[in-house]
Amino acid sequence: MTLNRRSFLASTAAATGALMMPAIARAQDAIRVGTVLDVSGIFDAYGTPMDMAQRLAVQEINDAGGLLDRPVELVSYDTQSDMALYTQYAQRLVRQDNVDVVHGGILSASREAIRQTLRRANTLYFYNVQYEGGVCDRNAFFNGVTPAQQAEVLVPWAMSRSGPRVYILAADYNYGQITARWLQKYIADNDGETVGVDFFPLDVADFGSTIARIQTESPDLVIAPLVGGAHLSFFRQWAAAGMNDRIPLASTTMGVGNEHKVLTPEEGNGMMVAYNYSQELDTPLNNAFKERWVAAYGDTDAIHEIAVSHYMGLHLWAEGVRAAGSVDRDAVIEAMEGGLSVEGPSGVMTIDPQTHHATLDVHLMEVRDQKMEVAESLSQRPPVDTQAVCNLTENPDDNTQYEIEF
Amino acid sequence: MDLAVVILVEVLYAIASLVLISAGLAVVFGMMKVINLAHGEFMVLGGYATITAVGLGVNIFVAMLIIAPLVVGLFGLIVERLVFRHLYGRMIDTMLASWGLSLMMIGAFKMIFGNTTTGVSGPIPGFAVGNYQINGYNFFIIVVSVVLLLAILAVLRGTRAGLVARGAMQRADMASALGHSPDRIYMTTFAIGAALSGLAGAVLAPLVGLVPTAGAAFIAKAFITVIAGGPSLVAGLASAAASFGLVNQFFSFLVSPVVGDVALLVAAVVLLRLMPRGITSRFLRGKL
Amino acid sequence: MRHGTGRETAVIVIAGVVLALVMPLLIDTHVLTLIIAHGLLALSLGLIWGFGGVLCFGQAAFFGLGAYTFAIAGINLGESTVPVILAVLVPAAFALALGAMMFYGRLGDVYLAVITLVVTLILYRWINSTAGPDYVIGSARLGGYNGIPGFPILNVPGRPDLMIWGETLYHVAAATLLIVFVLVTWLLRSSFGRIAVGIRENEERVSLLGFDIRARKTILFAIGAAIAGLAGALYATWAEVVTPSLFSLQQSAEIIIWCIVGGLGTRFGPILGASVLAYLKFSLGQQNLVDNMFVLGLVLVLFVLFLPRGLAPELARGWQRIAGVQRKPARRRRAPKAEAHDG
Amino acid sequence: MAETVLETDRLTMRFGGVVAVDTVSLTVRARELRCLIGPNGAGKSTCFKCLCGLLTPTDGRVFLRGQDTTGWEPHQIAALGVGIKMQVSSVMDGLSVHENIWMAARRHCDTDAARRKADEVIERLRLGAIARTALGRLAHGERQKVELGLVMAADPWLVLLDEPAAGMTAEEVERMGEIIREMTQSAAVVIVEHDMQFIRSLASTVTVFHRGRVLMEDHVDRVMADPVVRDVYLGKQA
Repeated sequence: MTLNRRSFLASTAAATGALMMPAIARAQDAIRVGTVLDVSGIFDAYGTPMDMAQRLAVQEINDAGGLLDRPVELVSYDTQSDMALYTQYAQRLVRQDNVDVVHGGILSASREAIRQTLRRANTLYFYNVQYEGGVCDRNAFFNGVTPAQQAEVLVPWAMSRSGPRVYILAADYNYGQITARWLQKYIADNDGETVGVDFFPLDVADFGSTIARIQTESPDLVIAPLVGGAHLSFFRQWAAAGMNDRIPLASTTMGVGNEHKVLTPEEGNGMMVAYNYSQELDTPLNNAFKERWVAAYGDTDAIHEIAVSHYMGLHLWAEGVRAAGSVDRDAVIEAMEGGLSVEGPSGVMTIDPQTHHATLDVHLMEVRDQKMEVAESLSQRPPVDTQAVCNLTENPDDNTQYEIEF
Repeated sequence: MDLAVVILVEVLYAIASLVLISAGLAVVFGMMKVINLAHGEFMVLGGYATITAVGLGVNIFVAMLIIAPLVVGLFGLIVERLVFRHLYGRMIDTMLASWGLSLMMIGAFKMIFGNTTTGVSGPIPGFAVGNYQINGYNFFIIVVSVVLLLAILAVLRGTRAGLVARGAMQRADMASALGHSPDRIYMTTFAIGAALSGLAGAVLAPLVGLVPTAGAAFIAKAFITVIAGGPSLVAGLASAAASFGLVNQFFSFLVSPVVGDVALLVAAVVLLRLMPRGITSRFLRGKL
Repeated sequence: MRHGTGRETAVIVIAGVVLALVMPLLIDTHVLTLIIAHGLLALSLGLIWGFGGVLCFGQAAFFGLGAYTFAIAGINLGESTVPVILAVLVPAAFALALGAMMFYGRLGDVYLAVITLVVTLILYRWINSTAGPDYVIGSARLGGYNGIPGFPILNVPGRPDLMIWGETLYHVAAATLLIVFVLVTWLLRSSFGRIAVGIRENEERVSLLGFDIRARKTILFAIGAAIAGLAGALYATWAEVVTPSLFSLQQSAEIIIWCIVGGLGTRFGPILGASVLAYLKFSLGQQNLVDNMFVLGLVLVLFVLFLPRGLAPELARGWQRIAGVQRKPARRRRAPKAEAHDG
Repeated sequence: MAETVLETDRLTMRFGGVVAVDTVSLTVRARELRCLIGPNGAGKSTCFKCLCGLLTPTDGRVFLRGQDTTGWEPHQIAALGVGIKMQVSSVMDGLSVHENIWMAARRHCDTDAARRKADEVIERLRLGAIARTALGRLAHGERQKVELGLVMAADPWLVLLDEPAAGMTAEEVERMGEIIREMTQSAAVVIVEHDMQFIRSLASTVTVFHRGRVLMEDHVDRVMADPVVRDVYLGKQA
C-alpha cells in the first residue's frame, strides 16, 4: 500500500511519505498528540510560536520519561490560515492518525469548525487560546483568558486612565462580535458610554475613513479587539495621523501575536492590554522557561501569550493523563474535573470542573518600548462569564456556545 | 466645516490611491491589451524592496521613489523576456501565465520574507485641521499620483516615444510601420508598467501592513479601474478612479469601509453594464 | 450517431466504475471524495469554458453558493434531499440572471472576466461580513468569517436519520460524478452542445445562422453553475463546514488552473487536472519545504508555456500512438477574437 | 410581378457627423439577383450591415417580406430565412465542413434532417473529399465555398452576400457565379461587389452607390455605359 502511493506521486513522496505510512508502522506504544495550527498564512504570527511551544512542551514531557512510561509523539498539521482545512485535518487526525488528544485551533472560527468533529469522534480537545468565552462542551478544555477575566479588569483600568466615552473597533467574526458585546457591558457597568462600534473583516487594511469617523465622536478611549496582519495597519495609521497622542488605545488582542514588537516604540507606546502572560514577568518559572526556549530556538523573540498558554495546555493535559493513569478520554476528563492544576511560566492554572475553563492570573500591562510592562497583577481569576451559563457537572451533555445578551 | 475638509482629503486620497494602484496595470493594458494579473504582487515586491532598503539604512524617500521602481522594473524586464514575450497575441494565455507568476511570487515572498506582517512607519507626521487629525501621508500620496498622471501625459504628448506609444495604442501594426520593433516596445512597456507598480507598492507600504498575499486586494481594484476607464489612458484612469473613489468613500463614511468596498464593486458592475467599453468610450473620447 | 453515443456511454460507465473501485486502493477515500468534489467543479468550468468559450473568473461563486445553500437549507429543513436540489437550483438561477445581464449586454471577453470576478468579490465580501447576530436565514446564522459549521450532512432521501458519510459518501460522490459526466457527454452530443461549440468557434457566424447566442450562452452558463452548485453541496457534506473562502479568488484561480493543466475542450481533462493538483495541494499542505502557492504558480506558468493544451490531449495522443487509433486532432485553445468594432 | 422580399424606406446611417447611408430606398423582389456597387466608402457595406442587423440604422426602416425588421438582432433576421455571408470569411474554424453545414441546417430542421441536408449541400458544392476536415486547415477558396454552403443549407428565400468573389481564382469565381445563379431558383440574392468582371458575368440589375446615396439603378450593361457612373466610379478604377 505504501509502495503504491509512493509510485503514484513519486515527486512528493520524499516530503509526504512519512505521513502516508500506515499507523501500524510507527512506534506501537507512543501516545499520540494531534495538533492543528496556522503555521503559514495570515495568522502564522500566532501559529508559528505556538508550534514552537508545543514542540518544547512535548520534548520536556519526553525528557522527563514520557507519560505512563510511553513516549509522546506529536502529529501536527499546518492549516495555512484556511478555516476549511481545519475540519479536513481534524477528520484526518481522528480517522487516520487515531490520536489520543487534539490541541489547537487559534481563531474562534477554527475552534468552532473542529469542535463538533472531535466531539462526534469522542476525541478529547484542548483549545489553548484566549477567546470570547461561553463554550460549554464536556469534551473540550479551555485555558485562555475570557472576557470576565480580561475585559472586566481592562475596561475600568483603561477608563480610569482616560475617560468614560469609549469607541470600539472589533474584528468581524465571532470573537470580535461577542467580545464587543462584553466590552459594552463592562463599559456600562463602569458608568461609561459606548459612543460607537465598528466591525472589520480580517482583510480590511485601510482605516482612513474610520479614523476620521472616530474623531467625529471624539471619544476618551478606543478599545480595539482587532485580529491578524491586516488589522495591524490600524495601529500604524492611527499613529501616522498623530492620534496616539490624543486618544488612548486599549486592546484585548494587540500583542498576542507580538504586534508590539512589529510596531515602532512611537506607534505602540501607551497602549493598554491585559493578558495572562508577559515575557517581562520576573518569576523563577518564567525565567527558567525562557532559558529552555533560548536553548531550543536561540532567542526569546517569538514567545507570546498564546504560545505560552498552548504550552501550558499541553502540560495540563499531561498532568490529567498522569492523574488518570490512562489516555482514555473519560478517565482523563474525570481526572481533570478533579480541580487539576499546574504551575508554569504564566503562574498557576487550575481547571474549573463546572465549565472546563481555567482559573488563572491576569496582568494589566502597558506597552512601553516594544515591551509589555506589568502595571498590576490580579491573581487567580475564575471564568465567571462562562460559569454564569454553563454547568457541566449538572448538564454534562451540553454542547452550546452561549453568547452574552443584553 | 473641519469635518468637510477631512472628508475631502480622504476622498482625494482614495482617488489618488486608486490612480496609483492602477497606473502600472493601465500602461500595460493600454499598450499591449494584456491584463497583468501579477500586478498586485509587483506592488508587494515594491513594498518589500522599500522595507529592505530602509532596513539597510537608505533614506525612505529614496527607497520608495527610486529603488523600488528600479527593482520592480528590472524584475518586470526579466519575466517579460523569460515568459511573456512567448505569449503575445495569446491574450488569455498571457493572463493565465501572469496569474501563475502571481502565485509564484506570493509563494516566494512567503519563503523569503516570512508570512508576518511587516511595514515601515510613515515618514510624514499627522497634522491638525481644526479639531481633527489627518494622516499627513495622505497628502504625499495625492501629490505623487498627480505628478504621476502629469508625467504620463507629458511623455505621451511631448516625446517621440510617446508618439510611438500612442500609435501602438491605436493599432499594434502602427508602431512597426513607424519603424519600431513591437518586440522592443512591448519589452519597454512591460518594464515601465512594472516600475509603476513597484512605485505604487512602495508608496503605499508605510500605510498598509505588508503580507505576501496583500497583492490580491490591489489587483481587483486596479483591474476594475482600468477596465472601467476604457480606451484612453490618462483620462480613463482619472475618471474611473474619481468615480470609484467617490463612491467608496461616500459609503465608507456613511456606513463602513466594507460597505464602501462593496459599493465600489457594485458601481463597477453597473458602470460596465451601462458602458460596456468603459467611461472614455462614451465621454472624453479621443483624449489621451 | 445515436448508436455511437450509446456505446460511448457504456465505455464511460464501465471505465468510471472500474476507476471508482480501484482508486481507494491507492488513495484514502476521504481524500478521494474531496478530489471528486473538485473534479465536478472543474468539469463545470471545463464545460462552459472549454466547450462554450465562456471564461468565467468566478466559478467559485457558484460553488460557494451551492455549499451555502446546502448548509442553510439543511439547518432549516433538518434533512438533505431538498437542500441538494436547492444547491443545484439556486446557483443556476443566479447564473441565469447574471448571464442574461452579461450576454444580453454584449460584453466582450475581458469585460466578462471582470464582471464575474467582481461579482465573486462582492459575494465574498458580503458573506465575510455577516458575523453579526442579525444575519440569519430561517434558523441558520450566516456566521461571516466563521462560516457555518454543524449543519445536517447528506442523508438517505426520506430518512434524515441515515447519514451518508465515510466510504458510503465516497461511493455516492463517485456515482454523482459519473452521472454528471454522462449527462455532460449527452449534452455535448446534442444539437445544443454542438451549437455551443460553434459559438465558441465563431459567435458572429452562429448568430448569422439564426441562432440566439445570447440565450444559448446564458443557458450554458446556468448549466455550468448548476454543476458547480452540486459540487458545492458535495464539498459541504464532506467538509462539514462552509466558509467564505469557498467564494475566494484563490478558489476561482484554482479551478481555472485545473482546466488548463488537465486540458480544455475535453471532458476528462479538467477532472484529471483537478485530481492531480488537488492531491498535490493536499500533500504539499503537510510539508514546509516548498510553499504550495509557489508550486501551483510554477505549474501554471510551465503549462501555459510548454503544454498549453493540457495533459489530457497529450495523454490521448500518447495512447493513440500506442494503440494506433486514428482520431480527430485535439483543438488548440483559442485566443479570443478581437472585439467587434463599435460603430 | 413577383412579391417584394426586401424593401428599405429612406434608410439612413450616421456615424457622428458622417452620413454613411443617406435616405436609401431599395426594393428587391423574389428570386431577383441584385448587385450593390460603388467606390470605397460609398455606403454599400454599411447599408448591407443594416440589412442583416449588424448595425441599427439611425433613421428609416427595413422590411423583409413585409415585416418591419428595423433594429432586429442578426439572429432574428437570419431566423426568418435570410442567408448571410460577410465580407471576411467567417466560419467555425475548429469544426469540420460537415459540422459547419449541419449547424446551418439545424436551425430549421431536426438533427437527422440536418445531417441529410448537410450531405446534400456538400454533394452539390462538390466538397465530399474534405467533408471531415476542419475548416482551419482549408484554403481560402474552399472556405468561401463552405460559407456559401452554410447559406444554402438554411434554405433561404433571401441571400445577402458581401464580396463573395474576393480573393478567388478565376476558376473559382466562375463556379461561384454558377452557384449564385442556382440560388436564384429559390431565393432573391443581394450581392455587394467590387469585381466588375464578376458582376457583368452575373448580368443582373445593379444599384450604384455614391456618397451614401443611390446614384442609379439599372441593368448592368446600361449602368456600365452611363457616363456619370463611369465618372464617379469606373473612371477612377481604370
